[in-house]
Amino acid sequence: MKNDIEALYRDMLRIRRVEEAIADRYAAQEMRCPVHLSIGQEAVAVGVCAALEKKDGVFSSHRAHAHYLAKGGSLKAMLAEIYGKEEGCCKGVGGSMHMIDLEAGFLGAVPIVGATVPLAVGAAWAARLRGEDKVIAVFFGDGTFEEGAVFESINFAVLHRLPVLFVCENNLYACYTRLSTRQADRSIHGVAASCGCNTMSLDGNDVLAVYDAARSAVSDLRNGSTPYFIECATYRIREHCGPNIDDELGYRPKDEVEEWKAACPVARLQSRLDIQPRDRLADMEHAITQEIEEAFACALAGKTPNQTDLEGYLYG
Amino acid sequence: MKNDIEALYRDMLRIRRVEEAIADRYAAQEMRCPVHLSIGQEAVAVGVCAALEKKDGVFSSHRAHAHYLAKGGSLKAMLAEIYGKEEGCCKGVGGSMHMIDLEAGFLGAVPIVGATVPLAVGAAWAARLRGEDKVIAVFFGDGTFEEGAVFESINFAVLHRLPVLFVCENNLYACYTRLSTRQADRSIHGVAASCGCNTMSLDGNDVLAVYDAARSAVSDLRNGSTPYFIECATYRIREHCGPNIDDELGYRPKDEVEEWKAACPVARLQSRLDIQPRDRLADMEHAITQEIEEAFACALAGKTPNQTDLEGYLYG
Amino acid sequence: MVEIRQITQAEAIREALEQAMLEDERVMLIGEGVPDPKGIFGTTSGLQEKFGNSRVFDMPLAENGMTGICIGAAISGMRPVIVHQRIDFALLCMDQLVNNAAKWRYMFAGQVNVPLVVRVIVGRGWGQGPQHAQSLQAMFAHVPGLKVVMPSSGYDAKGMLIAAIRDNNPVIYIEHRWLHGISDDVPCEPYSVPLDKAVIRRSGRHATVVAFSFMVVEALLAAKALADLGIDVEVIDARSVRPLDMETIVESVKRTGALIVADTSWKTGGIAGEIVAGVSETAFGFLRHPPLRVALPDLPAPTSHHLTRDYYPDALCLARAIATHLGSDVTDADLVSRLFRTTPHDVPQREFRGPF
Amino acid sequence: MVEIRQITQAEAIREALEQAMLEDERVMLIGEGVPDPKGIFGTTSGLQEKFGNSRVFDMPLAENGMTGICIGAAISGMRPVIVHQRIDFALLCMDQLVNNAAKWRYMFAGQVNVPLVVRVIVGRGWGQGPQHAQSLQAMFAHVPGLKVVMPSSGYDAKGMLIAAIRDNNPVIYIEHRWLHGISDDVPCEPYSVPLDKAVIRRSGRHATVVAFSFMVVEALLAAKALADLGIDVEVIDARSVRPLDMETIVESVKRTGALIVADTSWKTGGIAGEIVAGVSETAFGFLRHPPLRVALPDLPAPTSHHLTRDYYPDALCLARAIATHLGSDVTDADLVSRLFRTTPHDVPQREFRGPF
Ligand SMILES: Cc1ncc(C[n+]2csc(CCOP(=O)(O)OP(=O)(O)O)c2C)c(N)n1
Ligand SMILES: Cc1ncc(C[n+]2csc(CCOP(=O)(O)OP(=O)(O)O)c2C)c(N)n1
Ligand SMILES: [Mg+2]
Ligand SMILES: [Mg+2]
Repeated sequence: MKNDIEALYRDMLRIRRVEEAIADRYAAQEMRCPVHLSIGQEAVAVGVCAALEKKDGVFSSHRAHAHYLAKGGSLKAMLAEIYGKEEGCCKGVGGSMHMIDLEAGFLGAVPIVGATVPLAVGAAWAARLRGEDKVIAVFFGDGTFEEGAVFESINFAVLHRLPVLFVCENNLYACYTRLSTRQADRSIHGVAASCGCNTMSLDGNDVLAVYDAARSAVSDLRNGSTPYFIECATYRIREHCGPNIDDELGYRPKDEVEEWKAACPVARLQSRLDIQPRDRLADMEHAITQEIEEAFACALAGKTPNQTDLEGYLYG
Repeated sequence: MKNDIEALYRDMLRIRRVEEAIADRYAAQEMRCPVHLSIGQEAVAVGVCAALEKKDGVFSSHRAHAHYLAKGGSLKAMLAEIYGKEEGCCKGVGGSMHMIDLEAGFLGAVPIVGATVPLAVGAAWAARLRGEDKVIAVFFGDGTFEEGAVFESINFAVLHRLPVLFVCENNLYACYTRLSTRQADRSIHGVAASCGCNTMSLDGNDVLAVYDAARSAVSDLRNGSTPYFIECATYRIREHCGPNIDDELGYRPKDEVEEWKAACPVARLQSRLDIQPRDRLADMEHAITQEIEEAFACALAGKTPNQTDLEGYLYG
Repeated sequence: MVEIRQITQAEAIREALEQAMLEDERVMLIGEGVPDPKGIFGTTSGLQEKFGNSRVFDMPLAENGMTGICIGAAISGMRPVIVHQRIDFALLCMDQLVNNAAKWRYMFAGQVNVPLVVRVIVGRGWGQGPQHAQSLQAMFAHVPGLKVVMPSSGYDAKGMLIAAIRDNNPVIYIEHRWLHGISDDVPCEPYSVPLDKAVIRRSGRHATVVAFSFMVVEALLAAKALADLGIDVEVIDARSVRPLDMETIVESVKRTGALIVADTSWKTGGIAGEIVAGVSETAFGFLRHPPLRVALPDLPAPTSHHLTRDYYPDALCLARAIATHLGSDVTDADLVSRLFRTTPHDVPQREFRGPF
Repeated sequence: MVEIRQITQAEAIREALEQAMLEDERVMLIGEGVPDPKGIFGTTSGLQEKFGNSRVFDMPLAENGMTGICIGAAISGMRPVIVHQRIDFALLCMDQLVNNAAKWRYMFAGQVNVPLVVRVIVGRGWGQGPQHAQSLQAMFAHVPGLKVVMPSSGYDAKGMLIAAIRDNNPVIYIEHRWLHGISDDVPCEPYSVPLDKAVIRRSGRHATVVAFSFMVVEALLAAKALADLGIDVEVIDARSVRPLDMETIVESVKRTGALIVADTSWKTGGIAGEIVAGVSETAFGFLRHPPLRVALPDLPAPTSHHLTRDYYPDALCLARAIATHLGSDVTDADLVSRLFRTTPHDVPQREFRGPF
């Protein structure tokens, strides 16, 4: 398990550093697309994806970077996409809100909230019908749980006992709107349970807890269990969309923000890390920085895509 | 209560006889629109509407006759509508699947399943915002509960504590499809409860049980309670759409059908009726028959509507 | 030798589904009522018995979610066919159809196909009314990434459904309820008909009538009556709505110099306007008459059969419009005597039974 | 005396909402993010503070349900305004908009009105891409029972929103994101602008350019450059999409003999085709040139700013198309020198900041 912890730490740190680098460079106005950063929420992505195998599939939505990277999506292709380049994972058609890496089992992310939840169920259904041993995980937010299509999807997944892992990242807000302004006083996983899901509710900033939960869920799913729904309490540190911290807007109580900052998933795991010699931590940071620098350089040097390519993408 | 029971019985019997009369005459092919009969389900409509006042509102859907009549909708206008006449409640635009009687507080029924559930919530919201003391009830089936918009509506109603009475008539089927083919092994009222509704689950063929439940729900709602959701177990005796009995198709187990036929809500209440002298029962039948004959005669004699009127209906 | 026999279009559709499922085990079929005793107007009868309940499914009443689920299956190696008994129900899944199905391949730069067929039924039974009788092809036809077809013959009903299922893109396959009961010649073998080609059903010199779906039936009746009276119109069955085969249409208009479009939907903003626009742009100099659209009035469908009489343009309306438009001196009595319906106006064939 | 000052269109919209709410206490406002710090691009800022949280609401992410809830409120004596930050989200509520809002009054033979306003935003920020930059006016414009408007000036943005709120019917009020930041003269007082009248923004003799929404801005730029070069085009701001004011358009075409339509959406099946069709039908003899549509290519919006450069037709494209179409011998260099943009192609004004 010692090595596992180190790997989890590394994956979280890498995602954190990637997103910080995006934020730092965003002001240059060369990434001309919205970015929804996951800073503060890395543990959910990393904990869940660590429990999946490569053959398993993942879907996500507007806030997809962490999920994409945690599942093994190519960093270079992601950055090139954000820069609108030919080398991007969607060759520039998609931008940050559209991520895909089929090779890595990252099956797609698009920004209509709720749009990928039924797709995940459909992918699991296809796996079942084709006799493939695959689990499909789908990440979505607390706000997304309000969409009727999510409710519809859960019913079908349970009805057909499909190997789906629903992962709800409850960060208490949808954009600037607090959960209590949008949802009745109810428990999200409680609703999922009433629909017949196996449910777990956990501290989403504790990557080990997430990993353990996901691992047991995935193993049950491989054995034909009903779908799992795990609700992870977490918090977004930066603004909903864009590179900045927007605490000055005051839509979130100050002490709530402070409390969650203190619960940073990366820092929390670091305190539990036992890496010897300590330089290895610095080496890890260094390797990550290098990888990121290189990926940005590639993205910046990438080719600009052509309008004429677009037509070929429409029909197959 | 004695008189109440008699009134409940009379209302159920009247609805039963109206629908039987429609069924009998349907073969003449003069009612040229679909009809979804409620024969077997009268207790839900009558029990709930008896607990409402005239000022309260009701919405329904494709299977609306019973709800419309129970709420006090005009029988003449309903039959004229089914015959496509000018005197119909929609002047012939709607047919059986579109019912309205504003005077009686029957606010509308349309055939897209789930379509009126949010409308009911909106009407309750408007009542609250306008300071009106009104409860809004909405009838829908077990199948309709699968629609995402219903889930969305319940959340909003609970969130804003609106005076809505959700009435789910669980007749085990949507058209020819059994509940277990469509829904996970879950309890419908259980899901509603997890969303924060007050819930009750009851024998929908026992009009007194329905009435009691609805009365206590309505009284709570008038006092500002969270929404109520009552699930009524009941059964449709005739085919989903049309005048016939379709037991020969075999989509429902024979003994299930027999069991429910034996649980006829009208017959059940009759056995508890203590009407003296017994002739009064015959008088009641007679009065109902007369009213129905007259309403059919009016409908048949009604004016045929004109294409030229239609344009005036579109914009106000 | 090709074996051919007369079957109804409902049977042709059923046969297409059956053969497509035999041919490719990835094909699956789902919809509210697919396995029920009525079998979607007979178009799915017996298929669950034949292919089992792991390929033929009923579904919850959850159009948007279920469409998304089918898209998910389609991008994961299956070829789902989903059916809605009324196109009106498809309004519930516009999000998944337009935002996801139409764009998934494009958004991801061609990496993933969405081989999905959405069968939707338009047209009328008795008294279906405002929410159950819309004909929304124009909404779908506007969306890049979708293909939209409206076959009118039994041959095409089968061949285009097979083609749609074999196609790697989302296809909205629109059936008209009044076509289901019509019998014509359909080969026994599986075959496919292109999804992007109009066909000339009747040649003529005086005008080009482009018709969609059931309006092809009406247009052919009208053309026959007009021919007796010396007006010789060409009837084009558009068949596909997206892409429109403007080439065939423009070609014809260049020969006839006149264009009439007959659609099953509302006039304003409908697909008839798109054809008129396309022809006006590209064959401007060839038009000797202004183009004309014969379509529904801009009103939702009423229910009363008294009100549907003048709502739906039939062969007689169409013939009148054409004759007037071409400035012919044919009398109305001539047309009425030829096109008088002996069946009630609200049934397609005498055997048709309400309410559906 | 009418007091007038320059404000942005976002402010004009905010003011219309504020004044409509002051004028009629039944007016209420709801939408995802309505009371949030960004206030829907500033169009709702301060309104909850002013009118309290029993008239100005945030809402769950539940577009279809919430639209139905607003319809329910509208038929029960309220006058809700619901906002979607992207028209793409409205695809989730097509069912409630098309099946219920558009038809409720009609289905019940005029007994109940649906005074609902649906504000939807089209157009582009940076990299919004396939699911966040559609311009779906044609889908709504096809539906009898809806009214659809697309104001382009600050004056109309305010006046048409007030008119829409006062109207007893469901009105789809379409705002273009790139218009929000443009300042122009707007009276302080509440006033209304008809929902069914186009307006001639610039008179001209050589051609009629009918434009929608932000394309009016581009068309006026193009017209100015062309005027310098001796081509004198009339620019009509269509303003309403349903009903279309075909009278004003046809009148103009009868004078100029040429029609160019500039739309913000895909060409095929779009509203530009409807105008071309209508004009071809009714002013056929007056057209000296074939009609022309300038619209988006039939492709979903790409995200990369490299790819949006040639995707959105701008004033230069439009001027080129017009000049070529009219057979003028103006050189491209002439046009380029006059219409060269100094701002990047993916921002409307220099002050515009992504990502939205
Ligand atoms: C159908 C739809 N409605 C609204 C939006 C606008 N929108 C984008 S992200 C978002 C909030 C989503 O909240 P949540 O699901 O909690 O995810 P989070 O952003 O907190 O990660 C909203 C409302 C959208 N993209 N799609
Ligand atoms: C959105 C939509 N989908 C499908 C239908 C077709 N349909 C009409 S009634 C019905 C079954 C409804 O079942 P349930 O809600 O249980 O009501 P019941 O008929 O049993 O009273 C269906 C599927 C419809 N009218 N609307
Ligand atoms: Mg959230
Ligand atoms: Mg039922």
